[in-house]
Amino acid sequence: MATRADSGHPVQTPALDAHALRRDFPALQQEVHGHPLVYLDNAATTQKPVAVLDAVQRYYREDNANVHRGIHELSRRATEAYEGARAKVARWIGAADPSEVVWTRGTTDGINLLAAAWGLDHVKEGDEILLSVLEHHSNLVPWHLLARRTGARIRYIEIDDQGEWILDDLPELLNERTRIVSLSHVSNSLGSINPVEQVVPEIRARTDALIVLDGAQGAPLLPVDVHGLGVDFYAFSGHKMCGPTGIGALWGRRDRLEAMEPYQGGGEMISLVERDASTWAEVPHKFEAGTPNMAGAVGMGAAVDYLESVGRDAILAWEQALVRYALDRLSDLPGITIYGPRAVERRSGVVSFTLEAAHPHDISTIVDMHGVAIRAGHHCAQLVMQRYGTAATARASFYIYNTREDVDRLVSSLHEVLKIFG
Amino acid sequence: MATRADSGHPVQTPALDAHALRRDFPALQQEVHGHPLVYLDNAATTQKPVAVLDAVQRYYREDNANVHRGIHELSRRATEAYEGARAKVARWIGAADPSEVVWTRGTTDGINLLAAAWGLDHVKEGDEILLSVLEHHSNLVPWHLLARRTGARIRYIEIDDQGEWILDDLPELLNERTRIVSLSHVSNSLGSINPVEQVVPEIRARTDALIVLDGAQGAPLLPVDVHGLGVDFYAFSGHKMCGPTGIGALWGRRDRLEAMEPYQGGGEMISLVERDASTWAEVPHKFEAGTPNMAGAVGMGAAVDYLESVGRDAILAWEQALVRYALDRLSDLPGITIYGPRAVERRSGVVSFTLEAAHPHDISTIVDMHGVAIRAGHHCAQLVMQRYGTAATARASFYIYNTREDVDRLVSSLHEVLKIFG
Amino acid sequence: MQEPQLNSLYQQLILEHYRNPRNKGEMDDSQVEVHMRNPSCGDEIKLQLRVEHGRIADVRFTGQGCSISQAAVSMMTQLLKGKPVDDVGSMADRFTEMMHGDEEAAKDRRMGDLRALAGVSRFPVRVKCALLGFDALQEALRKLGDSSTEN
Amino acid sequence: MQEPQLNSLYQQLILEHYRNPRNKGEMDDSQVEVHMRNPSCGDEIKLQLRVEHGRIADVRFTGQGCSISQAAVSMMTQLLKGKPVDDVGSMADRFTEMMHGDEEAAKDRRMGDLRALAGVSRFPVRVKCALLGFDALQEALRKLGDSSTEN
Ligand SMILES: Cc1ncc(COP(=O)(O)O)c(C=O)c1O
Ligand SMILES: Cc1ncc(COP(=O)(O)O)c(C=O)c1O
Repeated sequence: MATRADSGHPVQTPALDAHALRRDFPALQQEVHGHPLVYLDNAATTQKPVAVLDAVQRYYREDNANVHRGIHELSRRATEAYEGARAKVARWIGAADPSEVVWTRGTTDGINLLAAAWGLDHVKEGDEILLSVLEHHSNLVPWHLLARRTGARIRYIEIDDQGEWILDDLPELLNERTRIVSLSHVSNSLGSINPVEQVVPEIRARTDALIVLDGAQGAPLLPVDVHGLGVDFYAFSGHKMCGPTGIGALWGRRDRLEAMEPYQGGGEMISLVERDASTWAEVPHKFEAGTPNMAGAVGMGAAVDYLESVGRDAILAWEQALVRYALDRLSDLPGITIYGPRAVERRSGVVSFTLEAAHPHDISTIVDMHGVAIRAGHHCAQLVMQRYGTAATARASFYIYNTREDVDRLVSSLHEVLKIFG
Repeated sequence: MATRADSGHPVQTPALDAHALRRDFPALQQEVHGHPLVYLDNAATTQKPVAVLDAVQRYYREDNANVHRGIHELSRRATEAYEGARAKVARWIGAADPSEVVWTRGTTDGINLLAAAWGLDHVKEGDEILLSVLEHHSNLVPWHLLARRTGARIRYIEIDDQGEWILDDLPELLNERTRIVSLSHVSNSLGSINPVEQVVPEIRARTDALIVLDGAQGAPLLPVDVHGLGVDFYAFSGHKMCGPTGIGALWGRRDRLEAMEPYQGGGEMISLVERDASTWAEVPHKFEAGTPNMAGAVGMGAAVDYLESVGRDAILAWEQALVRYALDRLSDLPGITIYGPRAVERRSGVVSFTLEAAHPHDISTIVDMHGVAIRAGHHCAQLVMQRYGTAATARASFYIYNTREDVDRLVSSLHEVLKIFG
Repeated sequence: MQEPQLNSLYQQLILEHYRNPRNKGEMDDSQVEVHMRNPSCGDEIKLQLRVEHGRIADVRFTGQGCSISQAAVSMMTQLLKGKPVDDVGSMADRFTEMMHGDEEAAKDRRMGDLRALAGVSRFPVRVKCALLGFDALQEALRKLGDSSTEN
Repeated sequence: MQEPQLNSLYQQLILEHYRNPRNKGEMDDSQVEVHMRNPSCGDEIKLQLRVEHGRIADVRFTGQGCSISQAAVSMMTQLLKGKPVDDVGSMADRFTEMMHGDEEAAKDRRMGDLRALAGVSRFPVRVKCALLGFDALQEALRKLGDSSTEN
């Protein structure tokens, strides 16, 4: 496990002004338990800038109507806003064609869509699904459910002590029975940026399995290029990238989307409905049954606009600068164990740690009383916890509006933990 | 088909001040094509009062965090707001126990949840699913998909010329193979309030089928009492009752919920995750995989507060008063056909009609140019359209903020249609 | 943007074609038949075609839908009779341009009565209605091409 | 509401029990054993019990988790030895009252060291931690009752 950051790379001054950005976020302007809030739970969900809140408000105050099929002016405007947002979200992950983007409720919804709509038709008893031990429950349980229904077998890429995939086993893990490979782009529990650029071509060379990336932590952070990655599907959530709750997207290659049966049935996704059968609308609407989360989509589009104004490439640099600083400062604490890759350039803005003296829940309660919000628990990654023989870690996770002062506040509040539990 | 309203009932002055209420709705304060907006597309989606928009904003500006499992203050507040909203939504449909309410994306999502999570485990080849011809596609297509996967047979309750269920056939339609009966409480295309109080006991007496009500149009309108109705499930949407988009609820009887496998897998819905299997959290969380639409839930709770302040019983009375007036005025138009029940007390706020002279799309375009928003098309009810041998109708649908002046504006703009097409 | 005007949409010529559609009906000796539906609104047409010596010898349609979709098909069929099949592509392109607001296209005399539909471009949700006929026509010619290559 | 205070939560007595838990370990001659887990945070305990003549003759636990959950179990086991089984229900109720802020309950001398946990009531998200031990205890007694009825 990493203790102190490798200092091989010179610290650059990133092109992002976190102090300025934080003024855009109303939720950060408050005191919690008598202290200015330091919000370090961004891997769970990020705060929302005024630009996003305003876009959602504007939608409701001016354009709100059910999209598609409506002829009246509000419906036309709502449809335009909704489809315009789809184009923005496509752009954010480098997708050339907005109609390859399916709106979902979030990453979990997107992966379940695939597990059901692709899985039930293409996976049979004895087939294999390859995951990794790093996965979030949302990229484990849908496949467990599918395996249970079909009799497929789940296999895992293991992780080493630094939370990195052990890739030597890959040739053995892939074979002609492998139907689906679903992996996280970035781990939420340890912060590892996984080497998907290396792994995806290896999988393609060995199987014709469906390749899915869980981009819940990747999309908010990395300049994603779905075509360059060469995957079939990329799932991500709005709420982890400054967007509203209840909205996310699943990008898929057109041929794959077209080869897939619908997931949910209902309004908007049909062409013709008869008494015993129905025919489907075109991609992506085939996968969008029911009244969609229109305000959510508009908000997620506005979040993309906002993040583009921040700068696609500045985000990762800034988060890694903070992590570098945090690792340096945290590693001075007595009895600390820090999880995840040693090399900062293979890390996202997540720092998971434990202290010998105090349990993560106690850490979290105490730092919260000092206005510092971190998460404690298994982070929906129980396999990772089992791998390291712990039930829980404390996790600080940074985003564009966090500063070095936030790290200092975390460290000083951890000293309070040590005072109580010392 | 109804032409003129029965005048058997005296017109009461309803206890609802629509002129006052409409000031609460920012979207209604605008001009469209140079005319003050008359929004009559409420069966598709309603507008949102300031109280709801403010609740959503407050959530994002003050409390936003991922719910459950978090120890820090924002997460505690977010969880409290989210679970508090669940209690409000439960109250709105008379459910005694909030933990019997599962958050969904909307009615469509709730029905698909049932079709998959209940259906795949309990429906076999040769089993029967009973629906009605009145159903919205969202209460047809999920069952078509289930029937296709399982080999079950779909049967239908037919409708008469007034859009009312023909119940004489019910004994024949139900038998020991009937596994699921899923019916709309209120029709969205014709506005029939279906006699579920009469039908549900008959179904119970004859089968032990799962009884599901599609409450998308019922919950916004009727004082629902899920226990009194005696059904197993009741699905509805927030956006059709002044709430945000992307949120809805599925109420279910506890024993039914507990007997059901999860629908989606992911974070929040598990207890223990191991490499090959998982165990589930308690009801309702078992059915709520992934980060929920927290702001949406809070907004739907605020919508319930708002509608309660309007008055649970006043809503139906007001809509029927408007419909009575609208039927009277519309029936004077040459060549008009009005669909749905003749008796106003069996109608919701929906008036579906066609004109001999002009197609519904042309009607909709012309009235839109006069600032009147109605819907034209099949209203996601193609079986109803087929029943009446038309491809489309024009539909005006009222809600609490509509007034008699709105009806007058509709009628006068229809005269413009007749002028052009006369 | 200036408000679109209803009278720019509902030209007399459109209403006239709607009430008295040209070439409506079935023919017995068609070479190809296409059924086309606009799923978002339910408008539908069936288009039948006979081609002789590279020219459209006859064309008929049946269908139901709004004034725009039905008038547009009627106008299109009127224009097609005797036209070389090879011209259809550029006619369809020209009409699509008109639907996207191209004012040159709206004045193109080759477009015949279809020019009366220029106003539809100001009503974006109705553009699909106007295009239904050409969509069906192009599908029909594709089918015809396929079957002639097969033979 | 006044801000809750950390020192009202982390009383010395709690930390002392956390560091030196009482009755931690396994026993060979237990009559009933319960494994209880707080799914939302992963805290877990195993509780073993032996009852003789209607009284709790011995009780042991193993487990892992936060200071609150582990100290609370330790304090509870300390209090249980020799207590009539019939008293457990009211003890559990009293403790739950304390966790919901009842100040009378917090002064009830029958609650022994558990009174040090009164401050937890000001930290609602931690109340579940404190209740884990009593949840396990009640489950154990239910099991014991079931098996004695069966015999
Ligand atoms: C009767 C009925 N059922 C189901 C639905 C689907 O609801 P939603 O689109 O909110 O999922 C609707 C509305 O669209 C409806 O009117
Ligand atoms: C890596 C990863 N995958 C999937 C998810 C699930 O995302 P959501 O809860 O938005 O559906 C998350 C976040 O919770 C995550 O961090």
